Formats: sequence, C-alpha cells, structure tokens
Amino acid sequence: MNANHYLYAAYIMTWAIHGTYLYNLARKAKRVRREIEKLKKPAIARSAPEQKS
Amino acid sequence: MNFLTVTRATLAKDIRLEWRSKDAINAMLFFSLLVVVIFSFAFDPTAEESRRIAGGLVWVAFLFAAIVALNQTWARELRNQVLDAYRVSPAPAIPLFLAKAVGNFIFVAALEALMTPLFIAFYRLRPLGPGWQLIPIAILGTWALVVNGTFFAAMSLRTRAREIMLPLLLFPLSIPALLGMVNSTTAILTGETSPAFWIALLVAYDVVFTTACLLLFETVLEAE
Amino acid sequence: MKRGFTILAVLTALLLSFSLYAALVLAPTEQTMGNVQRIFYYHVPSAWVAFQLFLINFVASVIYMIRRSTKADIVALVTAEVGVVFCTVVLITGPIWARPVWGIWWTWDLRLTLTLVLWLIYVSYLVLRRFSSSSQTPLLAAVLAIFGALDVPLVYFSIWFFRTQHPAPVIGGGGSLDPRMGWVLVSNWIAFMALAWLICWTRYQLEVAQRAVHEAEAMQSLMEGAR
Amino acid sequence: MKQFGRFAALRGVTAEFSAGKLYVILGDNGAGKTTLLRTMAGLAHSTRGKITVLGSENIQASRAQIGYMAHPSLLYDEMSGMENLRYFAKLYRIPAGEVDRRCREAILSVKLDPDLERPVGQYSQGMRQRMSLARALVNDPELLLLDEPFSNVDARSAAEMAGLVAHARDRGKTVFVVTHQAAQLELYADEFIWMESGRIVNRTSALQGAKG
Repeated sequence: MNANHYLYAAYIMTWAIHGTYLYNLARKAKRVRREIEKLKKPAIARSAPEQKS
Repeated sequence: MNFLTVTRATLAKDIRLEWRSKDAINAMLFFSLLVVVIFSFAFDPTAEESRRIAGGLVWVAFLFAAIVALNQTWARELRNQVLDAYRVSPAPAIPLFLAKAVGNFIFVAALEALMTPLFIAFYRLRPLGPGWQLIPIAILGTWALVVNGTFFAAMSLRTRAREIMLPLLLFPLSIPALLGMVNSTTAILTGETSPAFWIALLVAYDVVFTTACLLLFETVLEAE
Repeated sequence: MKRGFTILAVLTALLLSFSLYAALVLAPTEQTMGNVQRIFYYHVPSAWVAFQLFLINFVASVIYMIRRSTKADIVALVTAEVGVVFCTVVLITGPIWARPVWGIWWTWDLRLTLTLVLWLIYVSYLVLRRFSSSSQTPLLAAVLAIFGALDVPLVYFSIWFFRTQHPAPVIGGGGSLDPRMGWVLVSNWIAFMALAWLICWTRYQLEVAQRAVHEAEAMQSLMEGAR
Repeated sequence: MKQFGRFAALRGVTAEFSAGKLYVILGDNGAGKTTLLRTMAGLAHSTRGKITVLGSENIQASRAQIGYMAHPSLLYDEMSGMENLRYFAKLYRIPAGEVDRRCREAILSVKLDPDLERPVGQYSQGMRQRMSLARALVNDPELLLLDEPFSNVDARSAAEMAGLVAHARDRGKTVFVVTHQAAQLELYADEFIWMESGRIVNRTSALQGAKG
C-alpha cells in the first residue's frame, strides 16, 4: 500500500460517503412520490389491495 | 417567597419518597459496587501505573452510576402523570428543575462517597499532589453531569427509547467536563502537573450549562 | 426555479472536476509528505463546510426558538444532516492521511478531535429528531442545537490544552501555505460549498414534500374516521 | 385550532362557555375531547387560535384558579392522601398555616378520611378517583376540569362521584367533564357538548338531544 493508494482511497471514500447519502435521498424521494400518487387516487381505488412494490 | 418553598417542598418530597421506597438506592448501590469490582479485575496495575489511570477509571465508574440514577429522575412523576399536576399548578418550572437536580446531586454524591474508599483500597491510591483539591473537583464534576443529566432526562421523556436516549444526549456534550474531571484528578494523583486549567474549565462548564438549563427548562417541560 | 437548479448543478459539477484535477495534478507535490499530502485538498475544505453547516443549524435553531417558523426548523434539520455527512468525510479522510505519514490511524489533532465531538453531538441531534414522539420535536431539537453550540468553545479549549499535555502530530500542517497550494484549497472549498448548497436545497424540498404528504394522510384518516 | 403531531385534533372549536355551569363533553375516541380539556388546562398549546380561560388568554395567569383531574390519579402512590395534598397545596401558594386546614377540608369534601395513613397506591379505584378530585379541589378553584372521572369505577362510586361533581357546581364552580358515561350526570348537567373529529357538532341541554 504505497502512499498513492492512500490518496486515491481518501478521494474515493469521500465520494462513496456522499454517494451513499444521495442514494438514500433518492430512495426516500421515490417513496414520497409514490405516496403522493396514492393520495391523488379517489378513496375507493385507494382501498384496493396495494401491491407491495 | 414561593420559589424557595416549592423548591424545598419538592426536594423534601423526593428525598422522603426515595428514603421510604429505597428501591432505587439499593439497586444503585449494588450497581456501583459491581462497577468498581469489575474495573478492579479488568485493570490490576502497579502503584505507579494505577495513579496514572485511576482518574479515568474512577470517573467512568461514577459516570455509569450517575446515568443509572439520572434515568430514575422522572420515573415517579411519570407513573401517574404527576408531572401534569405540577404543570397545571401556578408553580414556576425552575424550582422543579432545581429540586430534581439537587436531589440527583445528593444521590450521586452519596454513591461516589461509597465507591471512593473501594477504589482507594483496590488501587492502593495515595495522591502525590494536593489531595484536598479532589473534593472541589468531585463537586464541580458531579454537578456538571447532574445538571445536564436532569435536563436531558426531562427532554427524553418525550422520546420513545427513553433509557438509551439520555446517555446519547448527555455524553457528547459532557466530553469537555469529562476531560476536565479525569485530567484534574490524574494531575493530583500523579502530582506532576497542576489541575488549575481543568478546574477553571469545569467551573466555566458548570456556569454555562446551569444557566442554559435554567433558561430552557420550561420550554422542555411544556413540550407536550 | 428548476432551470436555475440545473444550471447550478452543471456549474458545480464542472467546478468539482476542475478542483479534483487541480488537487491531483496542478498543485505542487509537498516535499516531506509527497503525494499523500493531496488528501489535504479534500480533508480541510470538507471540515470547513461541515462547520459552516453547523453554524447555519445553530442560527436556524435560534430563529426557530424565537419565531417558531417551520422553515427555520427544516433548515436546521437539513444543515445538521448534510453537516454530519461532510463531518463523516473528514473523520474518514483524516485517519487515511495519518496512517501513511505517521503510521497511526488516529491522532488527537485539534481540528480532527473537534470534528469528532461535533459529529457525536449532531448525530445525537438527528437521533433525538427520529426518536422524539412529541408534537414539539422541532423545539426539543432546537434546544439541543443550542446546547451543542454552547459546548463548542468548551470542547475547543479542553482539546487545545489536552493536546499541549499530549503533543500529537498535526493534520493539515499549520504554518504558512505555499500560494500555489492555497488557490487549489480555496477552489475545492468553493466547489464543496456549492455541492453542499445543492444537496441542502434538494433535501429541503424533500422534507417539505414529506411533511405535506404526512399531513394529507393524517387529514384523510381523520375524514375517513368521521364518515 | 390545535395542530397535534400530524393531524389537527381540534379544528374550529369556537364556543362560549359561561361560569357556574356543569358541562359534559361527549364524543367517540379521538374526537378531541381530552385535547380540548388539556388545552383549557394549559397542558396542551393551541398552535392557531386562542383560548380565553377565566377572562385571560395567558393560561399561566389563571392557573391558580384551575383544578384538573385526569384518569391516572396524578398522585404519588407511595404517599398518603394527606401528604400528597400537603405537597400540592404548597404549589398553589397556600400559606403554611392554612395548608393543613385546606387539605383536610378538601379530603372531607370528597367523603374520605384525612387521617388515613395508607399510601394512595393501596386505595381502591373509587377512593383513588375521589382523592384525585380532592387534589383538584385543594386550591378551591373557580374552574374544574375532569377527564374521565367515572372510568373503571363501580356503579356506587360513580354515583357518589357524580354527586360530588354536582355539589362542586352548586358551590359556584364551572365544571367541565369529559366522559363516556354521560348517564351519571344526566340529572345534574346544565349542557351536553357533542364533539366529533375535533369539532363541536351539537350542544343540547338534555342527554337525549340528537347527536351531530
């Protein structure tokens, strides 16, 4: 493990951390968008069995 | 002056209840004893080494005992929602906080007074520096833990995982105080350096957080 | 507003890649530490941005205490969350840098330790927000943020004195900075600030949407209950 | 309007209540009955709109004149009734000399024995409810707020409690009772208030009034 490996490791880890966080944000956003869709449908359709996505 | 009567009445009530039920006292005494014994098994240093690490061990043990006591602070008020009875009354919030904090201080100080001789015996401690200064350090340090601990115990009433929430909130903020307590105690035990800076830090810590607690306690109490 | 966001996003991407190039290539190689010193260009700006975000969190918390405005509360939540992410970067890149240079994973360097304590405080802040079941969660969080801010100077001085008693290698090296390195540092800092702004803005919109959805769902269950 | 967590427990509760009357608040669970009572007691805070209690919007000012009783007894189980009341009396700034007299009066007014040494924890449910009422009466308040005073209490104690509540009203106090057993107060109550999902839907003088 010469010095350069540590350098690249540090840079990659930086983007890995930001990436994980942004990925979680995207997942949460998708879930919220799905909930909004569900709310828009009229009540009867809503009580139809939900298919677990 | 109603402020004082309420503080005194609440403190007297807590002490009387604690003395009468004694359930918490016995549990905590036994817990502290266990902590001391386990620490003594885990670390069995020579006299010289023990002086260097005893400061850290003693205060970590006291921290555990304090947390167990602080978790009980509002237990009795929760049982029958007695806190609502206090909040409905015209009594201000600060006396309740002061009574609870002083009550906790007395309680934790008693535990410490019982644990210290055991530590001295197990580690054959003899301070090289001015031993009497350990008293003000203990008082300042214990108050630093207790004042924030009582405050955060009230705050964690409004959360789900109450028992775990208190240490999670208290420990990060208490790092400066812990550094202060451990390093000043070690300074006195080893007699090499002067604990002056650390004692000053503890005083600053106590002043800052006692004020903050007094100012913000009502907001937390009323956070329905 | 959408258009403005995309323009800023593209600009940030350009700035980030240029700063990356500058850090890896343009900046001169430091004599003693060699190439590994380039971690400096990611480690230090991330710390600065994290501290800035926590400062905004403190200001937003004080505003919330005074005016109870939901906007301030969401800003506080968002800056705390993104701040913790940048703090994590600092706490990971720090040891990666210390390992090859001093052969140790952790050093009680002043800035690194301060970042660690701040990270602990703000993680407990986020845990409080998640576990609090009261309708006054924003208020409790604001109180904790103020306590956290009061703690920072005490943490600073306690570690500073702790370090004089236990001298430890300094990450990021004090002393004067070669100007050719200086501008690379600043350009990375600006790039990270832009990145932080973008993430905060998106997280803000998401939080607003999430709260609206929860409210709509609750209102609906109330209505259905009443029928 | 009270934003309570994620949903509004009280919406548009605009109503006038006059002094010296016994009001019974009815409604299914979640109708906002307890929330309204707790907001009047100053325990819950309305995020929009305001509540004027005993002529002042700032609940703090009128707390000395409010008595609040809820289902959990709001008493310390390990202390006797008298000890409990003595402590709470101090919170209401009752001068030391008068504390004992006022506590004995309050306990006698709920037909309990002030010298009973037994801790409240060992009381029967009926006795505990009545001691809880005594605690709410210790400061002789103008406004009495009772949340489920009849819950899981046998018929005889419930009737006794109803009598005590009516007696308090006769002594000029304004009383609000949130309960599911409205029948207990059918003879005594001045007005019945029907609530549904956070709104007052009807106010009738008799229990049989059409609901909502």
